[in-house]
Amino acid sequence: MSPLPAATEPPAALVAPPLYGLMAEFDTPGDLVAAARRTRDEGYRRVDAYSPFPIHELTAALGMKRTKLPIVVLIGGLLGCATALLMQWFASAVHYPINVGGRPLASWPMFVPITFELTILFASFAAVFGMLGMNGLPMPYHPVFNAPRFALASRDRFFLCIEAKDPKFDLESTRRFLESLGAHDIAEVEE
Amino acid sequence: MSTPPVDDPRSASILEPGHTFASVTDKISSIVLARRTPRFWWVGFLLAFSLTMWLFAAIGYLLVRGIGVWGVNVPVGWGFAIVNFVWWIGIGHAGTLISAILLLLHQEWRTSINRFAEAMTLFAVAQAGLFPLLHLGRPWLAYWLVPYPNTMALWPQFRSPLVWDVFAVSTYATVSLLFWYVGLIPDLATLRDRAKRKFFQILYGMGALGWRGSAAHWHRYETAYLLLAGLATPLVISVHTVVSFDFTIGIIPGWHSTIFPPYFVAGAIYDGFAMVLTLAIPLRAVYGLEGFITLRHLQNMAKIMLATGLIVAYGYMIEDFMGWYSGNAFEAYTVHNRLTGPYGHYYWALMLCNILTPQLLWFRRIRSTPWILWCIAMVVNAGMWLERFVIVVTSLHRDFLPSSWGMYQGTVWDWSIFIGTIGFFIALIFLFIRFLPMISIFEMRTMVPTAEVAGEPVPAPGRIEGEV
Amino acid sequence: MQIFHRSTNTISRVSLFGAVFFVGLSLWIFYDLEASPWTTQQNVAREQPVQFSHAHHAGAIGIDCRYCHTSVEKAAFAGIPPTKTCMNCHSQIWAQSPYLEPVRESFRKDESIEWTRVHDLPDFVYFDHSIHVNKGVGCETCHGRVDQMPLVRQAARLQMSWCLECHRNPERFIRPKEEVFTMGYVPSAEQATLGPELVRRYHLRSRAVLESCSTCHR
Amino acid sequence: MSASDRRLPVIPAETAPEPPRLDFEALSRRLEAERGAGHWRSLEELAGAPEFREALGDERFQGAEGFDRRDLLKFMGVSFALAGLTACTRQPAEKIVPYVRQPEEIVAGGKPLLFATAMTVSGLATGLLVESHQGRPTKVEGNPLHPASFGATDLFGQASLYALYDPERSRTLQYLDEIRPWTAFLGTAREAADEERATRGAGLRILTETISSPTLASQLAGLLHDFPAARWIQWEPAGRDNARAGARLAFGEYADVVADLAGADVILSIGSDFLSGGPGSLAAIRQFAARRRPERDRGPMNRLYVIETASTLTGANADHRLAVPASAMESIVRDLAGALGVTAAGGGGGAFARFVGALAADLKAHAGRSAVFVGAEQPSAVHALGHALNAALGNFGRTLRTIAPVEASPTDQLASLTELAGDMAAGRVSTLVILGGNPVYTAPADFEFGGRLTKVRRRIHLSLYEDETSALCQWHIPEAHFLEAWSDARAFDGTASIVQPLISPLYDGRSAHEVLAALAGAPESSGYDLVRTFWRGKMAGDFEAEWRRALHDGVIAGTVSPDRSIRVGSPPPVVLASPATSGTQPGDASTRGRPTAAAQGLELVFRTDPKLHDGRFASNAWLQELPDPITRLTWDNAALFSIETAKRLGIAKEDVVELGLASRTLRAAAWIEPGLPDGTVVLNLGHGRKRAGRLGSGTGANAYLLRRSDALWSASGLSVRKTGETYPLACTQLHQNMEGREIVRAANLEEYEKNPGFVHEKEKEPDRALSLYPEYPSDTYAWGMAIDLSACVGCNACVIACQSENNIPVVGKDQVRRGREMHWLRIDHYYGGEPANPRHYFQPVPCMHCENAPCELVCPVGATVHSAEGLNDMVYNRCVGTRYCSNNCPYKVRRFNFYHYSTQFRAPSMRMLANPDVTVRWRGVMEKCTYCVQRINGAKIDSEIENRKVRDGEITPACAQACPAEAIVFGDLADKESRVSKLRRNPRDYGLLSELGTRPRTTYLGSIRNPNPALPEPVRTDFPHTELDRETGQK
Repeated sequence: MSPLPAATEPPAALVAPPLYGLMAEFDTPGDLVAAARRTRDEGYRRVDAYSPFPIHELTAALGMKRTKLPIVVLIGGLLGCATALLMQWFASAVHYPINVGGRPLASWPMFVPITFELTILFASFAAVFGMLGMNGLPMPYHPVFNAPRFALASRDRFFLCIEAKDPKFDLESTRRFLESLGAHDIAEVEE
Repeated sequence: MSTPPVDDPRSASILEPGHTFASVTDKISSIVLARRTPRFWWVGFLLAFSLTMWLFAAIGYLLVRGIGVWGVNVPVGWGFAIVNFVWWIGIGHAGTLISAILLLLHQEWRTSINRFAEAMTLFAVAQAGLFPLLHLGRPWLAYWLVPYPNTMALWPQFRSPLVWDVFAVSTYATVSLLFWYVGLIPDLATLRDRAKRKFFQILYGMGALGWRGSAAHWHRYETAYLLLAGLATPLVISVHTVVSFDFTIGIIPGWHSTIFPPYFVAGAIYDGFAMVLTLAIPLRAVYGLEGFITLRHLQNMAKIMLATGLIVAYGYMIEDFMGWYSGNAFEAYTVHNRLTGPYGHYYWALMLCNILTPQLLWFRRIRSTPWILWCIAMVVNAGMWLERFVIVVTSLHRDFLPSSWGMYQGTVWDWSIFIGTIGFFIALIFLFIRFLPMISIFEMRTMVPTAEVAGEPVPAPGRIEGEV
Repeated sequence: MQIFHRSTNTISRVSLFGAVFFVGLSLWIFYDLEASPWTTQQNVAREQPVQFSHAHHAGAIGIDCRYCHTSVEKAAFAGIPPTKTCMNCHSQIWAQSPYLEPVRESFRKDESIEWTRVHDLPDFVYFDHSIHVNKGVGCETCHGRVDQMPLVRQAARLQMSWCLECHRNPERFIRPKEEVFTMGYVPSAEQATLGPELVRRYHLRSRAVLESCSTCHR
Repeated sequence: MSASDRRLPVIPAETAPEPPRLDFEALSRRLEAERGAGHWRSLEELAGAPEFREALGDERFQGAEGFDRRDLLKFMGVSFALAGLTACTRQPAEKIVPYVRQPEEIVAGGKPLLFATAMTVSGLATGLLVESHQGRPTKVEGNPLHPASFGATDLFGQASLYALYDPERSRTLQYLDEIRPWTAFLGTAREAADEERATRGAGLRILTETISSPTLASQLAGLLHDFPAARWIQWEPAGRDNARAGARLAFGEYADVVADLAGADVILSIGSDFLSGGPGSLAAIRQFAARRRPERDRGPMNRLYVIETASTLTGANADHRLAVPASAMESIVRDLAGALGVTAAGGGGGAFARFVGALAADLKAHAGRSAVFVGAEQPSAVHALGHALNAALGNFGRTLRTIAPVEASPTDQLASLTELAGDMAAGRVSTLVILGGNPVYTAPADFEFGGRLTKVRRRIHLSLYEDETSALCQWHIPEAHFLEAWSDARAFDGTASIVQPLISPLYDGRSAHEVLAALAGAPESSGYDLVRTFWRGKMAGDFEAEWRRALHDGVIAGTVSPDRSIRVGSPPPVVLASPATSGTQPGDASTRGRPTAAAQGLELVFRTDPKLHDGRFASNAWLQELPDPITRLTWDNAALFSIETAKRLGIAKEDVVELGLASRTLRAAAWIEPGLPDGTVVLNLGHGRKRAGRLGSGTGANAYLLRRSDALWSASGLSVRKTGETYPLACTQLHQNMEGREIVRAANLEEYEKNPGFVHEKEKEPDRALSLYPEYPSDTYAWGMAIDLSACVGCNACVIACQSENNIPVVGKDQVRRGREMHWLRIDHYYGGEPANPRHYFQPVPCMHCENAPCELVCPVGATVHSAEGLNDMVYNRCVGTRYCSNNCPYKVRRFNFYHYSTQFRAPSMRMLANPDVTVRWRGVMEKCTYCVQRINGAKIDSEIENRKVRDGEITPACAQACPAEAIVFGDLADKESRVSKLRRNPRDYGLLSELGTRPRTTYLGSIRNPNPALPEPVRTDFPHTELDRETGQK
């Protein structure tokens, strides 16, 4: 007779919190940029890099789209401009028309300063909150913070993270790939 | 090639050689994260704080007794309040100017001074904002200057420069605040990661909004920062232009002049930089930041002061010239009265402070001797206050009908509130340097030579090649 | 190292939008409060020293407003009747009623009755009854159906924007002079046609004049 | 009196007077039904509402100090307010308090009523119409039917209302500072009468001011009949003794001279200030101004010569003014008389020959169409000469009438007072009844009246205020204000009026009639009975009807003094003889009041104060704060020096100088006034009171301390010593120099007729077509005002009228010094020409109601905007107080409530003073002239109820109504036929600073003078003298 396969508990590793991705650390911006480019060439798409200061080459290296923020700001500005003009015109010429110093009710030149200010104000709001919104901030909790040495990302270390969601992601091969990039301290980042 | 040491006047470096990402980060964040608060901080802060308390006392008394406790009267309906308002707003110009305009002009040296210059802006504007409220006869009704639906079916009178002020100043304050905060986010993240105590971790963490330095974020971040700079630049120009409208819209000889907007703006920058120097020179000394705020910075600021100072001088000249050239008897008399009238000495003091003294800045030796620079900056601060006093008071105290001419003098309460705001301002500065990085850390990192990606030119901030 | 818990993400966003919403809400409440009866005391019946019922006198018996408010056509103030006026009738009718004791007492002791003011404009507003009554503004238009009020209450908001409604377009409210003291008046013709006609007939001043500040404030 | 002991007119709350019980409860309850009490939307009520109702102490003029409970409440209020609660302020519940039985003539809550009455100053009456709201007098106007008013009023008339409600008025009858009932006094009176009757009244003295009241006179006569040995003394510090003596010299008997200037082409004033203060000055101004207009609509322009010492309003309006020391006056007049052949030719005029010659010629040329006035201050001889001149010129019967004296008993007052002083010193006086007046303060210094008074056993004083005299009398009786009591009085031309009360005495005051009745043993007879019984016999026809008519008209028909045909013989030789001696020779009427020629030192000249008269108005804050018409000083008098004299003595404005005269010295602040004769120092009477309430006491220097009976009006041998101290003076106009600007545009008659458009030569309003702004279409009224600078004499009546009509608060000396006076209408005064003898220019400046108003443009909340009828509306309740409008007002006519000045209306009595049709402004609010919009709206409502337009002249702003010169005209510019439109078309019409494009609705008519071609006097509006420009004000 043949022995039955032993019904064993699944190993603890399998119920361990799901994996977010692999975090690789580099020493210089140059390494990071190079690594990023290689990663993308390799076909990874869900990749992000973390650095203590903006590195413009990264955007290209990671093949990001140019942001839409400027449009948002433009719209904000136009909105402010319109609001200001309408408000002033409505208040002084329509809702309660009063003779002030013999000036015309709708004295446009006098409305310019406020119009200008509100344009700037609305545009600025659009810029800041647009940026935060698109960046999905505030987000105090994020998986990458689970990476042990990630605190250095705001000091002098440079990180590259390939997310587990990436179709090409495979724990072993990806880890090997990252090592091939000359990264050190490659860490598994939990969700 | 060997760069001369930073303490050499001829040095051109804006960051002491030898700094690394780590050293920059630790040096600046340690000031904030240090467990022990230095004694001089306590001394200075308590001093400023007591002045602040006196300010509030004075304000209380003012609100109870009425505006009569000041020296204002008819004809001189505006006194210290408006003088101080314009003065503080002027000071509030340097910050945004440095961050915005110099950014657009790729003046990298701005990085080590823009942060506390911006903070200074905010605090100065806060002081300025007090006065339009306090100088009202019925301050508790100040909200009537804001358009809002009400049961009286009434609106502000949008032709009045004072309403423009409300919009200009509040916009300026808001935008400056946003600008400052956006700049702070990555640094707050840095502090969050450096902080030892949980409390501070959470505190800075909340401010950092979960910033993690992702490339995607940096990209949008820089775009937004650049756009803000682009918006703030015309704004900063507009604010003092609008403030100058308070006078130019008026019919009073000495106010009714087209030269005001440009020369107010120039004056504001002049004064603003003077105040930056006033703060920067002691700060770099006590916190040993000579490596970050180098002589190069001081020299550049001195040069800007010299330039704007000359513009202001030109402004005075044109004013007096027009008084004569216009052929208008009232204008002519106003100029004559400024030079020789009962307030003549104010005018000549102003000339001494704003025009003669700054000429010293032509000399490099002086530009590169911090303590002299500091003295000159102080003189200019005083001079710019005098300028506003001359504009407000001498124009009003003798206008069209000699029968209504009068005199004006600040009372003890005028002075209390003026000095008080200075104390308040300094107190805020002290809090700032204790709890926030007074120099932009992440921007300093970009100053470190190794920040450049080998073999690739650093593109201008915010710009992006390689559309994909 | 992770400082914040997962939930903080949601919390932070919710609180962010919450703050915006809260500010908006409080402003709205503030404005609403300004126009609410809590401020204007609209429709709040006031206690009076004598339980005088307009519903009874003006409504049931049908005494003309002018019998008591004598100066309404001649002066700014409509006039509160002297005790004498009450006694004209109440020396005979209900002469013993306990309700009227305060009146009799006032008459005996020659001491005024202190009524609580119901329609009270700010002191910097100069409202003149005579001109309104003479230009075809009915009592009812501002005071409501007094003939149905046991205790008089303020029927309208009496705030500036309310005044302006009529000062800006009187044709919507004006009525023929002979109807001024009528309660429950129904326009004989369509107000849309009658109104403008009356405005012309009574030489009402232009909107510009009626809207001028000094028309009501001095 | 040193700079140190000067304190602000601040009234700390703790010393506030007890609010009186009865009257106010009732009256202020009645007030509740009315509006106009102030902003309830203020913190005042937001915080202070609970204690708002309680009758508060008088807290006027909170200066810089003082921090009481109310302030704290306000502070709490502030914190509420800052919390944003103000918008939701709930109005505190208010009571309505109807009458129990309504007086039939009163329309509840409605129209005010007018009552005719009369006010007497120095015994002579001015007819008034007083407005009564709900039984409280709120405004004084002139009585058009009264010969001394013509519908105009003077300062004193306007300000009398303040006195009525003044919380500082004496409120209780006192015996040795203890409150006593009236009956207690009646006891004393009876006792006194019995006692005196024994000696036929030998010890009884009655001291009054000049009396013209027929009733009072008859009462006195009756009393003197009962007590034959008693004496009745009249004392008027600014009396007309010299005039009387002069009349005697000229006519051989007492007589008054009444002028009708309508027919006078040339007027000469010899030190006579007939345009201000004096009896009949209103009539004089009316007639004088009527012929100051170059339009010749009421006859050709007259010409005024003035020879005077101090600068008076009359001198300021002169075409030719000669400033001479008092001691030189008589000789000049003699020269003139010589030149006119009245006397043997005198010295030929000496220094002034040219002037005297031209003057004489001009007078001769206008014989019968001229008039010569002599001031009461001038010695009797000059008066006599004046009469002689008039006689020689044949003016009597044409421009002048002589009438029987108006005062009940013309006497030599100084003589009788001297006698009284003697009697008191000798203890011959046992009972002294002082009815009105304040002799302790006003009697000549050498009498030491106060000291002697205490020698009298029984001293009774009746007065409006507790003053210096009351302090030395055992009995003080509060006097009823003339609006509280019945009486009668006669005007300068004899016309009698009934003085009818409008309100029952607020403080249980008594009239002189009642006190005399008490002495006469008939205490039951009220003032009303006495006046009626007196006139019962005197009125023709049915008494009741006549009585009613007299009350209604304010004059009693047929009481004008008849002309007294007096043969004015050439004056007695004693006059004609030029003075052998100088100074007064006792018993020699011809030398009475003659100044001793200046031996050495300076000359001191006394004159009545234009605002406080002889000091009786010192407690009146309205008058105290009113700027002196020429020096523009408020709250003080000052020793006035000419520029030269000041230079010589090294004296500057505000220096404290010690004036020494014989043994007496007096410290006074110095002020420089161009146009005084060098070597002369002028000091106004009426200041430096010791007991004139918190406001009136200790303002300025008491000139009476230097005033001796032998030198009542001028004294020589004055020494002046600089003390090195300075004393702050509150001057409302630091610059009286036009700086060469086209402000007052003036010309001489000839030039004007050559070039009528002169006013527009230098500056003119820019062409309206040049404006970028479209015109606002107007289909309704366009209110406007025109002010004729040729007619305005600068008398200040309009300023007080405005203050009274518009609830304008008084702010106190300190605030005035800080440039915070609140007058909506001010009269600017400018000098022009030579400092030795400058020309004076007066310019009333109300709000211009500019069509393109600079103030409106800059108000952030629209608190000042334009009405459809062209008014520059000021909406107090919208004002947040930026003061930007005031800064931007080229005319600086806006006024700001730097403190809660209107707290003075908190005092219950002062709340009754407030005009219910005008909002009382709260702290931190801007205010200004409204063209009396309350009157405009009133008239509009009346007219619209009648479906008609407002008639021209139907609306008269308070200033225009008070103006005796009819210089201010208000009306509708849209109506081409209105008076104001006609004036707009007058070539003299110009807009002040209209070159700025403000398009003022208030415009001015150029000032025209009519100098004698023989004495060329070019127009000079420049005044190149900086001595005056020393900045004062602002500590």
